[in-house]
This record gives sequence, C-alpha cells and structure tokens, in this order.
Amino acid sequence: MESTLDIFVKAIFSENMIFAYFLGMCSYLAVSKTVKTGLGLGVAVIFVLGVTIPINYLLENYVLKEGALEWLNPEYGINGSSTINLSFLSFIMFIAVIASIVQLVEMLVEKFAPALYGALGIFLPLIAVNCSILGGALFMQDRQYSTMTDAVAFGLGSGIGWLIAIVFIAAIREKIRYSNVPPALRGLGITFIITGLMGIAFMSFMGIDY
Amino acid sequence: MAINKESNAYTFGFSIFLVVVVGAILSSLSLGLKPLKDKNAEVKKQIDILNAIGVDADRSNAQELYAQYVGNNTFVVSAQGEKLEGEDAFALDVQKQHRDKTIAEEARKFPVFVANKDGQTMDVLPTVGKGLWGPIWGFVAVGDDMETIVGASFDHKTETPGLGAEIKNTSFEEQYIGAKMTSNITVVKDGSGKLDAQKVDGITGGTITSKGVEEMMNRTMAVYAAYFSKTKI
Amino acid sequence: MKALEKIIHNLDPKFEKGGKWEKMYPLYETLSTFLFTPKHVTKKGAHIRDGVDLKRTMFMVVLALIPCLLFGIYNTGHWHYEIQSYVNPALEGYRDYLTGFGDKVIYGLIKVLPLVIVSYAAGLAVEFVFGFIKGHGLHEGFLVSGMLIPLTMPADVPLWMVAIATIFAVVIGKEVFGGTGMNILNVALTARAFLYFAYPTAMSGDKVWKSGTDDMLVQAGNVMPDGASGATALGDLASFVGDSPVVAGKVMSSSDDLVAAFESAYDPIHAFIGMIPGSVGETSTLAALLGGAILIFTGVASWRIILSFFAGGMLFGLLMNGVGANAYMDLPGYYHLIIGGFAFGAVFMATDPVTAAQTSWGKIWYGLLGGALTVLIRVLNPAYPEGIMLAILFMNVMAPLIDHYVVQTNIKRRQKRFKTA
Amino acid sequence: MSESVEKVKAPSEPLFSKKNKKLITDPLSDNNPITIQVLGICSALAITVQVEQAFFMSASVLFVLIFGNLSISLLRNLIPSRVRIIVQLVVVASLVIIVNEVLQAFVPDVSEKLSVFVGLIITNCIIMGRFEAFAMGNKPWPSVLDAVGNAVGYAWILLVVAIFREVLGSGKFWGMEILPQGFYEMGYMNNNLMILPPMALIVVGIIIWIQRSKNPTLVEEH
Amino acid sequence: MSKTVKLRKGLDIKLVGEADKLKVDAPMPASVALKPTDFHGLVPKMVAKQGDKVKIGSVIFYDKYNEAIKFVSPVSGVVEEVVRGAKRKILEVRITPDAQEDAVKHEPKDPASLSGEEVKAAMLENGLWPFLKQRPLDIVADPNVEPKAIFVSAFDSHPLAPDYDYIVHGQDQFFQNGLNALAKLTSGKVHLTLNGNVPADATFQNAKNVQINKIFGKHPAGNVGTQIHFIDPIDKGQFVFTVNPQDVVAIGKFFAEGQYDPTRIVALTGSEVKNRKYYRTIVGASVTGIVNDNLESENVRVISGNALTGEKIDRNGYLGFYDAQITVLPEGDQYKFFLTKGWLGPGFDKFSSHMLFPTWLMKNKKYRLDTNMNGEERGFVVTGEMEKVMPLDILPMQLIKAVMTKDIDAMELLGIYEVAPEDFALCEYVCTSKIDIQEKIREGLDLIKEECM
Repeated sequence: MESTLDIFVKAIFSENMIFAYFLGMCSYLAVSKTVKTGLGLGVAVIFVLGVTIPINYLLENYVLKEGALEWLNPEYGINGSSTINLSFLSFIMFIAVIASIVQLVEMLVEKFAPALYGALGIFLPLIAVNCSILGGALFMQDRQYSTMTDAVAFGLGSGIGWLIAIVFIAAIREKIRYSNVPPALRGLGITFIITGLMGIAFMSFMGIDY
Repeated sequence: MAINKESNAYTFGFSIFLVVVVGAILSSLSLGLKPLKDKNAEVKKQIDILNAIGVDADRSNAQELYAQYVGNNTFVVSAQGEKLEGEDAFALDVQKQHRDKTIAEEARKFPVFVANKDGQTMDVLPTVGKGLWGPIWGFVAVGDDMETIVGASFDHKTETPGLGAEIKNTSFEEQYIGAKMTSNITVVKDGSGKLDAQKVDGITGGTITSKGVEEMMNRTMAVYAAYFSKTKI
Repeated sequence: MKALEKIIHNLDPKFEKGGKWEKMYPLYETLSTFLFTPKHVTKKGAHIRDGVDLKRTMFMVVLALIPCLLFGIYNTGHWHYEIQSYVNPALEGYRDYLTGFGDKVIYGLIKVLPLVIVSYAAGLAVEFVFGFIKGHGLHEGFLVSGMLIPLTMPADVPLWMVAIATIFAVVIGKEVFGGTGMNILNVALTARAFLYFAYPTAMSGDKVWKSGTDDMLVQAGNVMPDGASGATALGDLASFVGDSPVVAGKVMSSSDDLVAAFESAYDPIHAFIGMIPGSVGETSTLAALLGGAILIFTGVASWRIILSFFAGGMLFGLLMNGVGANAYMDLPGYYHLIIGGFAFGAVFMATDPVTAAQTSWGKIWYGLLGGALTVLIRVLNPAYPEGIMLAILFMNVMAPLIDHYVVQTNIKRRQKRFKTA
Repeated sequence: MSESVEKVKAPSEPLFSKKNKKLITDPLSDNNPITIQVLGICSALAITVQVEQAFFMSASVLFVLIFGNLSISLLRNLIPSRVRIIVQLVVVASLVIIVNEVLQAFVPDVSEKLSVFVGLIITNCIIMGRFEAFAMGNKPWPSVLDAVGNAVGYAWILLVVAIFREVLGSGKFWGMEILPQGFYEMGYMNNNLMILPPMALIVVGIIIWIQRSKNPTLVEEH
Repeated sequence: MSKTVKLRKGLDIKLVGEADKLKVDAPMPASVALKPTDFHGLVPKMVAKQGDKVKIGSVIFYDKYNEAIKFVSPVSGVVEEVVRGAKRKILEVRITPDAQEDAVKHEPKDPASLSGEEVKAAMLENGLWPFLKQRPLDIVADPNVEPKAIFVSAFDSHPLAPDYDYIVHGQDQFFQNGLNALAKLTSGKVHLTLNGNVPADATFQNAKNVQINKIFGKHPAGNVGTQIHFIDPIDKGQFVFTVNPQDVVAIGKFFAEGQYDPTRIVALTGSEVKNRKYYRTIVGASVTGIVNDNLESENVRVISGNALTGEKIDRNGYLGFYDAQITVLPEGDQYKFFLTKGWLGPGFDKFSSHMLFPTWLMKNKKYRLDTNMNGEERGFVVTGEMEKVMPLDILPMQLIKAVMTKDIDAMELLGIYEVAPEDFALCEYVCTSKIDIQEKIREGLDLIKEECM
C-alpha cells in the first residue's frame, strides 16, 4: 500500500513523465530552448494535469469502470447497472474531457485572470496534444488509485516532475550553446542524448521509500 | 447538392451521426470480444496457480489442466483466519485489494485454491507485496500437513532485471520448498540458506526485492497459518 | 634538450598541412606539445600571459589523486587477504591492518594497475579518434578522468567492463558535446553510473568490495564463514528493512543498538583513515582530504564547493538525526562524511569545474544541495547506499539551472542600480 | 509541430507514380517522423525494450494511421470545419480503442506489456499531424500511401531501437535467447542499462547522429 | 559629494622595468604618424594628400560617418605617405616634420566663459575631440549624444604604468582649464578619480569644478571602466565620456594658448630597455629614436601602451594616439622543455595568479615576463579564476560566452554596455584556456554597435 506522499514523490522523480515514460516529449523538445518558456509550459502542464486528473478520476470511478454505475441502482429503476463495464470507452472519454477542459480553462483564464493568461496563454493550446496529459489519465486508470487524494497527488506530482524536467533541460540547453556539438547532433540529437543522461542522473531517486 | 457544410444544423447532424456510428461499432466490438478477454484474464491466473503446484501450463492447455488439478475447489479466508462463506475465490483480485486503501487490513480476504496433484492435496495461497520499484506477488502451495511449502512461484512487474527480477527464477523459488509456513522464513545474505530450511538465500544485489518477498510471505502466511491451525484441530 | 628540440621540430613540416605525414598530425601535436610548451606568442591584447595552462592544472589534479591511489592499492590488498583469511588459517594474522604489508601492496598493484591502464588506454584511444576527426591533438581533460575512473571501481570489476564504460563515458558523456570543457556530466561519474546500472552485480552487492570474495566463497562452499562479511559500511547499514537490522552479522533490536554496533564495527578513526572496504580509491577520507588540501591551496578546485558540500552533508545528517524515522537516520551526521566515498566525491568529483556550477554563489548552493542530497539518498533510498555518485550526477544536471538563477540575480541587481540611482 | 500542407492534385495518375512512391519513401529517411520531424516520440520509446512490443506497437500505429487517413480522406468533404479537430480526435480514439480491444483479446500478454501506451497512440502527433497535413486535402489512395510511408518510417526506428535494446540488454530477440551460452561463460553480461529508459533516448540520439552525418542537408542550425 | 571605492579583487602584475622619474627631451622624430587604427571602427576620409604641406593643427582626415570629427596633424611638415592595408584600408598617415613649428592659430579663450556648443565646436574642429572616448562601445565619443558624466582617471594601474602625478606635475593651470572645458560638455558631473593608495599630485588634489573620488585597490582600480562602474554606472541608452589626464592638459593648453599642443610625456618601460625614463615627445612620434640603441637584447617586442592592453608595433613604429607609455618585452617565441621552463617546470620565473607556481611565496619579486602564451588554446575548463580578478559586478565568463555565441540579449543583460576590452585584460591574462578575451569583447561590442546603436 503506497502512501499519498509516496505516490506524489514517485510521480515527480522515479516515475517522471519524461525520463521514465517519455511522455510529452514533443513539446518538451520544442519549447525547451530557454528557461523562461520552459517554465511557462511546465506551469501550464501542472495546471492542466491538476484539473483533468480529478475529473477523469471521477469519470473513471463513477461512469466507466466495471460496476462504476452502481450508483444508478436501484432507486432510479435501472437494474443490472453494477455489471456495466464501459471501460472500453475510456480513451475517447478521457481525450474528450482533456480537449474540452483545455478549451474551457483557456477561456476562463483569459476572462478571469488575464495576467495568468498572458503567461500561459500561448502554451495552453499546445497542451491538448501533450501526451503527458492523456498519459496521466491512463496511468491513473491503470494504477487504480483508490482515493481522490491519491489521484490528485499523482496528477500534481507528474506535472511537477514534468516541469522540473523541462526547466532542467532548458538550462542545460542554454549552457551548451557554447559547446561545440558535432553538426549532425545539433538540435534534436544532442537533446535526446542529454535527456538520456539526465534520466540516468534521475535514477538516484528510484526506490526511495518514504 | 447544396448542403451548407458550415451550418449549425449540419454540424450538429454530422456530430450525432458520427457518435452513433462510432458508438455502435465500438460497443459491438467490445461486447463481441468480451468473452475472449475474460478468458484471457482467467487463464493467466490459472497458469500462475498451476505453476505454484509445479505444473507447467501455457495459454493453450491452462484451462484443461486447471480443471484437472483444481477445479472449483476454492474458498475464502478472512484476515482473522475464519473461513468466509459465499465468496468467489477465483474472482477475488488480491492485488487490487492490496492496493486499495479504502479496504482496512482486517477486512481483507484471502482466497485458497485446493489442488490435487499426484494424489496429494495442496492448498495454493496467493500473496501480494511490494518490491523495490513496484508490486510483487506470488502463489505458494502448501502440502498435506498444512504447513510445509511444496511449491512457490513469484512474479513482479518492474523489478530490476538481473537483480530483483531474479525472484522469478526457479532457483530462488525452489528454496522455499520444504520451509514451514507456520514460522518466519528469513532471507539471508551470507549464503546460509542452503543449510537451514527456514532461511532463503537472497538475490545478490537484489536485497530490497528479496526483503520484500520475505515481508510479503511472512505477512500473508501468518493469516493462512491461523486458518490452518484452526482447521487442523 | 636543445638536441631533442631540434629533432622534434625538424619534423614539423612533415606533419603540417600538405606535409608527408599530415594525417598523423594530432598524434604528433600531442607528443610535441607534451614535451615542449609551443612557441606560440600573443598577438594583441594582453601581451603577457599567466604561466598556468591546462596541462599544469590537470597534472595537479592527478598529483592530488596519488594519495588516494596509493592508499587504494594497499587497501585492496588488505581486504583481499582479510577475506581470504577466513578460509586459509595461515593468513589469519593478515586480518591485522598492517601485517603482511609487502604482500598486500603487491596484490593491490596487480589488481589496481590494470584498471588504471585499461581506463587510460580506452579513453585515450577514443580521444585520439575524435582528435583525428577534428584534426587536433589530445586535450587534457581525460588525464584526470582516466585516473578517476579506476579509483571509483571495485577492484574486482572485469577489465572489459571498465573499457566499455570508459568508451561510453567519453563518447556519450563528453565528445558529443564537443570535448573537454563542454560536457554536462562528469565523465568519470558517467562511466561509473554506466557500469552501476548496466552491470549491477559487478558493481554492488556484498561480493565485490573485497577482492577475491568469490574465490573465497567457492572454497567455503558458498556460505559466508562466521564473522566474515563482504559488505561496505553503507551496504551493511542498508541491508535491512523493518525490524531486523543486521550489522556485521548480528541482529539488532533497536536503532540505538544498531548505531552502537555500527560504531564498533566501523570505528570512526578507521573509517576516516580509510580502513574499510569499498571502491579502490574512495575509502580514505584522509587521502581525499590530503588531495583536497592540495587542490584548494593551489586554487585548482573550488573551496566553495568542497566546503559547502561537507557542510551540506553534515547539516542534513544532523537534520536527519532529529527526524530519526529509521535507524539509518540515527547515524551520527559526521559518519556520513567519512564513509562511502563522501570525501572523495566532494573533493574530486563535485569540483569538476566544467560540470559543476560556474558562478561563485552557484557553487555554494551546488555544494550544499549536493551534500544534502547525498545524505538524503543514503538514508531514504535503500537501493543506492552509495548515494554520492548519483547525488553528484543529479547536481551536474541541476548546475546549469542554479547558474541560470544566479545570473538572473546578478542581472536584476545591476538593473536595480539604475532605478535607485 | 505541424508542417506545411502538401497538396497532391494529379487527376489520374498510375497507382505507384513517382509522386506516390515518394509519399512512401520520403518518411523512411529524409523526412522521418521521429528523427527529423520529431513527432510521435512519446509513445515510441517507452515500448522499445523488446522487439515484440515494438512490433505490435508499430503494427497498431500502421493500422490506426492507414484507416484514420483513409476515413478522414473519405470524409474530408463532409466534415464541418468547426468540429474538424474533434472529429479527427474521435476517429483516432475509436481506431485506437479497436486496436486495444483486439490486442487484449488476441495477444493479452503483449497488451499487458504495452499497457497505457496503446492508448497514447491517440496523442501520437504523427497521426493528427498526417490527418491535418495530408488526409484533409488529399484523395483516399495517396492518403493511404502517405499513411503507410509514415507508419513504416516510424516503425523502422522503433524496431532498430528495440533490436539494440533487446539484444544488448537481454541477449534475446523476440524473447528468444540468441547469444551463445559460451559468451556468458567467458564473462559476458547483459547490459542492464539498455533496458532502462535513458538508453532508448541515447540510442535514438545515435541513430540521428548517424543519419545526419550521412546526409548533411538534415543538419539543424542549433 | 565625493565617493570612495574599495576594491577587493584585482591583480597587480609586477614587472621588471619601471621608468625612472626623469624627464628628458626626446630628439625630434624623423617621422610622425596619425593612425586611424588607434580609433576603433573609424573610417577616415582623407583631406590632406600625399605631398601636402601641413601645419600643427591642420586637418588630415575626418570621420566618414561623422564628418564633424576632425583629426589633425601634430607637427608641421609634409605628408609623406598614406600606408594602406588589405582592402585599401588606411593604416597610417606618415608626416615628415620640418624644423619650423607652424601651427594653425586661434584666439586664446577661457573655456569657462564659453557655451557648451562653442567648446564642442572648437574641440571638433581642432582635433581635440578624439581625446574623448565614450562608453558604451569604447570608441571615439559621438558628438551627437550628451554624456551623463565625464570621467578622468588620475592614475594608471597597468603593469609598469606611467605615473600621471609625475607627468602632469606643474601643469595645474592647463589641467584646470581642460576640466573647465569638459564641464561644458555635460549637464552631469566631471569625475576625477584619484588613487587612494598614494597621495596624489597637487594638480589633481586641487582641481575644481569636478567631483573628486578615491579608489583603493589593485589593478584595475585605475581603469576608468572600473571607476564608472562603481561611481556612476551606465544603463542601456546612457553615455559617459572618458579622457586621459594628459589629454585634459592638452585640451586646457589649446584654449589657453590658441593652438594644438602635440607634446606628450611618454614613459619608456620594460625589462628589455636600458635607459628607462620619461621622454617628452610628440603624439604619434616614431619610436625609433628612443628605442633603438637602447635595448638589452635583440629579440624583443615593442608595445605602444602597456603590456596588457597595448598595441604591438615595429621597432620603427609609431606611438599610439592615446598612449603615454612604451613597453619593451622579450619575445617568447621559443619552445620550452616541459620539465625546465615548460608546463611542468618549477616555474620560479613565472608570475601567476594561481598558486600552481612557487612564485606566490615571493610577494615583491618583479618578473621578466615574455610574450609566450604559456600553453595552448582550449575550451573553458577552469572556472572562478576570472572572477578573482574582476572587481566589477559583472560575470566575466558568462558575458564572454554570450559574446562567443553572439547572443545579443544575453550580452545586454550581462552588462556589455558597461565594459571595454581593457576591463577584461586581467581575465585574459589569467585565463588558463588561453582565449583572446579582449578580442572577443571587442567583437561583442562591434556586434552591439551594428545591431543596437
């Protein structure tokens, strides 16, 4: 049985979205040229994960998974709902939730927090296609977190882990601009290798017992 | 045809059409494949149970062998070592239960699969614990005397290959054969496992996983031992 | 010397562009610049230059590593005979640290020198390949890495592994970034981490720290004889979970007992001198500090990093004493500084100027966090009792970010002058 | 992330005209979705520990991409532009669900190992990228070819990485021991690091290095 | 309100060969040159042609991009040759002096009674303007901008630097006159910064109409860049002007006497010179007369200026426009065997800021350093060495890297506007990787000039 803290810290370090699962690599590679933009995208990812994971969690536990619709039974006159298993629909539901939440968040932020919108605005549309968001939802489903708290801890932890990864690599990429990287490796190639080396360094946190 | 593709009505209609078609395809596919999927899950568990009693099985013959050795002879024990009535042992997912924080430890249920092999009755007991990176689990077979282990098989999801992952190896599993489940079985590092039935040589470099197996075994076996000690009398 | 100078520099034209042996230029450049500081003169700007160059700087680091190397050779020999003594009664006297000095030195040399040679051979070969591609001679960075790599290995590690790890570290850890001065991870640590994760059985566990443990076990019927142990101090401490801590073969009932037992098994003075099993060169805090003194004094290594690294480890160790959630946390803070290569890492690895933080304040943060992280990994992560290697690698990854914020602070501070002025 | 829209508007050309062939061959090297366009990496690397997983993953992507491109191309004149992205998402998601169900039913062991990564095909940028960049503007046949090209371009990288990792990391190929026992007796050991995630990235980095060294036109300016 | 600055960082390089405090008149040079290369970035437009007869103060050329800035002849004589380099770039305009001292004459005026515009016009027209350099960029001041302050450093802290106290001694009147003229050019202050370590000459002590500051510490305390940084730093878009003290005297003299004063007192220094004295000579004079027959050895480097920032010239080359010093050092073009004089040698003859040589024990030893690089160029490996000698609150390595990667944003943020190449001379000296840092900084400034000014 894992403690909530355990889940949280694991999600940041040893099960880091980037280094352990390579999720969200596209935007990670594209937006990590400076620390500032990396930070902006990272915050946006935390934000969206923090919002979508709980929603998808509710969806999973009260609609999708086998027996999840038990609450319909029986006062509402629906029988046999406890055996309904809609989990085959989870992909489509999750992605729909994510896409619409990102839209909604974007509109809300623009309306109520223009300053925040200024900082995150350009990143939010990028997020819908960021695998780490759907990946977060799918891991949440796969690992069957038993309480809402755990799911939220996982979501936030994953987001923070992603932020750390992108900010670290952005700083490194700023540093290696001075390096004399072989031409064939410039840009993408060296970023892959750095990420791999960072992954090795991050392994120090694997297996930490909280 | 002069349908305005951008009109609200069209958009709406198109969407509904799409949802209906997709929904129909997906649900029929899902329903159609459900028996197969269910069977797969079932077979996987059967293979594990069969392995614990030393029967090699694969997906093609598992069901047959399972029916031959185990059949429906199963029951469920409570955490206090009482036999519970009206539970389906096979459907009980001990891993899920282990992970689910909403179930108190005292409320956990422990299935028992009674197998019959070469005239010997064996109780196959599932066990779940935690390794270095993630969950580990296994099935232990206990012989006629209800205390000597006659077979064990362990598995894991994410242990380090070459280290923790070695708990899957027959050479590690076989060390448990002959140990008594009624008292603690210790995992040791100094190689003395060969000399003492209650000691098991840990995996070199896989200390944490080995210790995880030790903890898992001692915790689960205590529950079953409580049950067996009541039945034996 | 004039004669030699003449002979060598008469060859110059043959190696220069268009010369007969043009292709061998990198090799020639390496040799000739080793023997003679070239006659390059300044052109404009500063017409005079400091006498120091990278060769002298790097040589100083290698020199500072000599105490660790020498002690490592002896220590390797000692623990070999110590573990052998459990199956060979004739050697019992060798359990004493100083008995059989000559034998131990010879054994140590036989074990350690091949490691050093293989590490240099493999690394320099790669460097030359890249040198030929880029058309320049050897850059000095590897002179240090080549010595650090063998010192971080257990004495029994197969030589082919050392070679592979060195090649991996030099190519992926350094040359892809453009060579000396451009890399982000310490090369020696990359090699060590590579082996640690690639071949964990050869790099961790209880059988690799005393050279010849495997042979001994075969003779003893694969059972560790009473009283013998192959673990490192940290390994011993980490080898338990839950309620049955075992130190030096004895089961402990409480964490107080454990600490007491640990102290008696690993006397602080012995640990400080380095009379404990471990990787070849990392056990002796004394030797590392000796090297550290040379490096700090000559200014080659940053005192900021070394001091703050120790401070970070100590402070975090004390903090953990306060928390005391597991027996490991109860270990007195100073112990962390004298066991398991802490000093070696802090002095020689963390201070690698290329991969460490590069700003003055950055170095202090880098050291503090690195020291703290080392202790954190040790006490919380039972999987990696030798926390320092991974802690420093992690700090290497983090260093650019630390620098980034130090630079930002500098920028903000300077901007502020204009606002208030 | 997206690239310029390619338009192929030849009225009647042979099935494998030069242009059509290019649709297939381009993504194999010079315009490889992974190493050049940097798409679809998310799901690509995590499942390259074993060749078997990589193969099924590639096959799944091939399936989804072909049928996705085909259906989008067929529907391209019917889709209201306002809900275009959503429709595309629905199509991918449905196709992925189909793949997932089929994998679960027929190769349950592989399905278990692939775990969430099948689902992540949905956000694999290659797929949406091809829908948007190609299928929305082209006829079904070129769309299918384009799909095949891109999926195979994705697949070969995956398989090469997986072969490296499985052979060096486990001494196996498709789960079968291929290194002679003599190797191990001489002291050889499998390289565990190859199985760990970081090596996937480093191997891809090396492939890029080789690929771009051979073809300097692909080199990026920092 | 005067300011006192104490530097904790820096490095004094002690060389053999200080000039004795003895002023002698140098013989009239056989040739004098005006070198456009002394004024970085200048594209000269010739006015005088080869063979023209010129007077002291006649315009020789002007700045192509800023026609108001005129450059005048320091002697009366004949334009002998216009020396051109690659792409017909003008390197030197050589003038052979005649015996007469014909000069372009004006009415003497008291600058205190003139308006700023009048002072400026007089300076521009009569070749005094180039004495003013501007920060940022470290080039001849742009007459179209108004400086927020003008800085005069009353001392030079470079190795073997000439002693300005000695040079300007007794010129109180002219110096004050010059300061008065400068004060007209800015609405801000004129800063005169004295060396805090030793008492300054009365000429400086008693200067009026200026803010007198003191600075304590090692080199680069005397660098005007250091003083600007601590006393009145400049932001992007701001300008300050800087002038050498001896040039202030020249400006003062022009207004007092109505004619351009080309005389300069120059210190002849360096280990390879026999007769080290202060010579009274002329701006741009050929150094042949004072250097030849005055050398200890033959294989030498003659530098107009000091050993850290000066310019290498031939033995019959010309004194630079801003220089008050000639340094002669041994050329270091010999191989050095690694165990004796080379990288692994004991190094008793090597002055180093690093403690890698035993010479740190000999605090007061003076060194006979040659021009050998003492190593090969490498990537940046050693960190922290530049910070030790850089008193400015500027991160030297980061700024240099920003320049090397042509990252203009980073350069601006890291303070490129505040610095001149000479501020990095010590960094260049100590650099283990032997990178030509002053050159890099200059490239950075050029880039900034091109892109942002």
